[in-house]
Amino acid sequence: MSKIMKLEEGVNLIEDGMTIAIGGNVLHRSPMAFLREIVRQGKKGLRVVKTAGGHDVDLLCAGGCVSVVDAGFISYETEYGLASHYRKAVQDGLVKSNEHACYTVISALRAAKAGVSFMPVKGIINSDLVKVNDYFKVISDPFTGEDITVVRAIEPDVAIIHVQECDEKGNGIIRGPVYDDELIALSSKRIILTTEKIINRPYLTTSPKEVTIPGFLVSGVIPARKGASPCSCPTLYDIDKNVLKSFLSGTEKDKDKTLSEYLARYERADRYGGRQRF
Amino acid sequence: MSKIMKLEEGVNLIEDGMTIAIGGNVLHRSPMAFLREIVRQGKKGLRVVKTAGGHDVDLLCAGGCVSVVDAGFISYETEYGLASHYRKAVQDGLVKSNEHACYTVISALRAAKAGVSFMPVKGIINSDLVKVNDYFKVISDPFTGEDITVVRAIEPDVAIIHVQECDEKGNGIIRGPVYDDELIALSSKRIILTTEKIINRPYLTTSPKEVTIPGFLVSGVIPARKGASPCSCPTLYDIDKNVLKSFLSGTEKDKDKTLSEYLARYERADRYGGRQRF
Amino acid sequence: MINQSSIHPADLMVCTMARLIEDGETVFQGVASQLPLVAMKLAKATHAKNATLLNIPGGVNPAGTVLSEYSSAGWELWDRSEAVFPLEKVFDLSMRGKLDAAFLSGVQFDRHGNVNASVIGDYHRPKVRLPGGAGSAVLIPTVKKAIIWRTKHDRRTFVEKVDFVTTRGNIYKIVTPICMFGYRNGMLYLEAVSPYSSIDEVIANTGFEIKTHQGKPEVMSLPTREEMRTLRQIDPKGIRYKEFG
Amino acid sequence: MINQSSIHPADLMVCTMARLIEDGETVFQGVASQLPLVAMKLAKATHAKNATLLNIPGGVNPAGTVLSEYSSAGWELWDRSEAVFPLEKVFDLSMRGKLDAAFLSGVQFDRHGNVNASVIGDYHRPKVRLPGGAGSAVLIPTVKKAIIWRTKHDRRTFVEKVDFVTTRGNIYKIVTPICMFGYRNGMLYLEAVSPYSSIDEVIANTGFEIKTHQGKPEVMSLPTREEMRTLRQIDPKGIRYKEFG
Repeated sequence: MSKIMKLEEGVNLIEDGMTIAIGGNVLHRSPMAFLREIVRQGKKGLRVVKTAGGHDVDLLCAGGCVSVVDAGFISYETEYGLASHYRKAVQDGLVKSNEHACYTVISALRAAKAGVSFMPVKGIINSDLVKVNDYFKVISDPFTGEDITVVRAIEPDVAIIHVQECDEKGNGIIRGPVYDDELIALSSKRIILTTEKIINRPYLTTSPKEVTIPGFLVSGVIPARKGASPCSCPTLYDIDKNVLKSFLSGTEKDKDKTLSEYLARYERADRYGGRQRF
Repeated sequence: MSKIMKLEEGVNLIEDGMTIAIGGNVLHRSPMAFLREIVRQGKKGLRVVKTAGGHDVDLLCAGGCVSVVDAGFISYETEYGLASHYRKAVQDGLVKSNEHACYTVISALRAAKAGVSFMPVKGIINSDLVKVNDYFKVISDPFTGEDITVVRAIEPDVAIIHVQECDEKGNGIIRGPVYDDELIALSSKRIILTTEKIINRPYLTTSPKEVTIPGFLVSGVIPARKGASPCSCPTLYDIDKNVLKSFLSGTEKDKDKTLSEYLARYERADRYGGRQRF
Repeated sequence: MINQSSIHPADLMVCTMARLIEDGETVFQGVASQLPLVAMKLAKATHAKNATLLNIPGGVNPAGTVLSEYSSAGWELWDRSEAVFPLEKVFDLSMRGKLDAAFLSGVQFDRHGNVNASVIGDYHRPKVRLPGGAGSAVLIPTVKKAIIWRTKHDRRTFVEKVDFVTTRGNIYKIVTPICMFGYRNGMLYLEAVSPYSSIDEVIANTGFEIKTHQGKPEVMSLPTREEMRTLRQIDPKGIRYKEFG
Repeated sequence: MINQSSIHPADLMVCTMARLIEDGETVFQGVASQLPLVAMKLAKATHAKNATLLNIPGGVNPAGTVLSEYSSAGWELWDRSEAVFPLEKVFDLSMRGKLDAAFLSGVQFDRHGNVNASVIGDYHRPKVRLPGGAGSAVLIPTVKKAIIWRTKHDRRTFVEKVDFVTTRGNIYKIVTPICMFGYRNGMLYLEAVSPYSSIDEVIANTGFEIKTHQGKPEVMSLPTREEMRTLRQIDPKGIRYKEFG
């Protein structure tokens, strides 16, 4: 019955070339422990889906794990600047950037959630993104006859979501903003949760409404205390500025060293930290 | 700032011929006080939208207020049998039944919510409902080339939703099942809430997640204690069996008398009951 | 053995329906569905402890013990649940091919597996306007196991040709008080007969020609003692008898 | 009058942006949007008390007083809110024509109101991969008032022709440290100039020919004493200066 697994086991479920959807938004509640283990295990050719990513997508690009990014926005926001590993990988032709409006990522996921291959979307018709990308088409609206853009469904193989609390069956509770995490959960083939805390949830006292991710759809639950760090985890901790700064300060020359130091720094905590409470 | 209004004022906003979406499901949390006032005011030609309706749609049909019903299911479930007023009105050609699968109502509302005129839907292609109704079309899927059904958007003029608690700005809290009420709220042009209780919600102590219907989209808040009766209102009261039985026991001959007695029985409570707490 | 005279057709149907659910499956029950509601609870209490039960209000595996006498879509199926997963999402799940089983009904069925829940007579000017198929028209074609139950088995229900095709095909089983149909190669066939009934009674009450698959139909198994005991715990008020009027 | 030497371009921009919001409007601010975040709070604290403020995490009118120094999409914009209305729904609202105003940005703009937030160089093999337009490509065409802000005003930003059209048209205003553009008949025009700048400076720093509408552009109003006082309360740490590096 219990879906609790080790971080390494969870990451074993990720195969090269898979499409993964990452929970959280920009620097908030990203499943960083899981993504670091993806880099450690040297996964390749991943397609990464997110409305607005930051350090998460940048790290995977730094680790050489990514071949395609479907997103509306990738950056560390204003303070920590641009996602330089992502940028460089795209500019060098190593990563294909499937630029979306954040909403067309949402629409593509909604299509997958509803089991259809496309979703009509307003507004995007004004964008040349429609001309240069094959995941958009313009069709004649079946009822009005007007031109309307449709976006192709994106059904991620795995959604990876970090939550504050979760029971062993996978019923995950997100405190604070949910962002697009419920949507990516419901549109993906499998769901893996990393969680700050494993809770023993008594049915009779908790409102079912508190559960954001229903456990019966979840494949794995990975204890991961501080599993979003150096990103923030609402109600528990803010970003780790020093780590972000040192990660971003690496020059092109000592890029590999910066990355391996970063991974090493978290390795023990990522793999064993969350388990200490069992 | 306050959006609180009297029941009569709220119902004044409903114009003949409008499309109204009704909250709740079968015999649960229907905005009955509001619907009774629609009947009292003699509104005509309404188009009624609901996934699964019961006493609510039946009453409006009994009152002669309806010209079209878009729904997946209309009945009192097993115990109280069929919605005889609705049935008869359809059979007599007075009401047009736009039969949907409950899900195609949902899809049609989702289309309106997203500002597009249609939504692709799987499964329904096997149904002859697609052949006999002009709100379904079969198109060639722009990405796969396969046949896929699309349903035409339904954008209700007004969503009418009964909630357990609401502040004067219209932030409505639904206790227990939400059914499709969030969706109908977000797909309708206007929202009117009837509420068991007006609350003064201190921002600093209530989780924003408890609010089901965001007040900034709400046009009117109507105090309506026992406003769902004789339907149930989760956490507060169950159905009123006697009223339902007497409403349904009226024969064809004394139909008008049964209806007017039913309306009269509630009139004072509907119009003044909710206000006693001001 | 259990005393056979005490077995009501509802008990036989509910047990038969429960056994169609396998352990670990995700199962949905809709509106006006007292028998499926009890059958799902029975399955989860006996052989399918890891099943996930879904319903319209959105309660996942509701732990409450009091069942409504008049509704299978009420609050008690939401309260004390593991999580909330309401109707919208259940539909989406089925559309994606991830719903294992759903209990659905209808008013007329024909040999081709056509289901009518819409009208008797013409669609646009019906003699009888039926409640409508609720989820059937999208769930029957998309769910892995579309289990249909109907407490009436007569020639007005099982007809030569349905008046209207609310949906067609992809039926897993049809359970009635006297038999169970299976569905193969686009045709219904008689899979099992109630021990209280007979092939002749089924033929006499069915408006289309009865076919079997690989010889004689089976005899439906009676409820076990454990199933009956569990049933009485789950449904002490007997809401499973409601549909029998 | 207020001491003019104390007015930072960020203060002028924030006040100008705030004044574009009218009372009662529903307004959205996205990611990497420190100036809009402060402008929206300022508007609501001064002339637009009934405005509804929306953001990515989904807090409706968040009542918190501490703003993040590094993000405009964090928890503090959700906590202590009136209701939850997350990004998905904000987009839907705009698609339906019910979002009054949104603050958006980009990296290049041309006279036709084309906006580039995607790439410098070729789309498929870019010289510079930009972060992307986030919501711009669907919000600018659908929101009633698309308000663009950009803290850089130079010839690399306001160009003769954008490298890529992330979206086009339907611009309400563009606010920069030295001026404000309006948009009419498919063309940007110079609507107002900062009192610390001049038309000549705008011309010198703009890569396309400057047009005006009905004579000379206005002079942008300085922040009032009340606005400055409120600004310091709302944003004591000066996150509005972050974008100026």
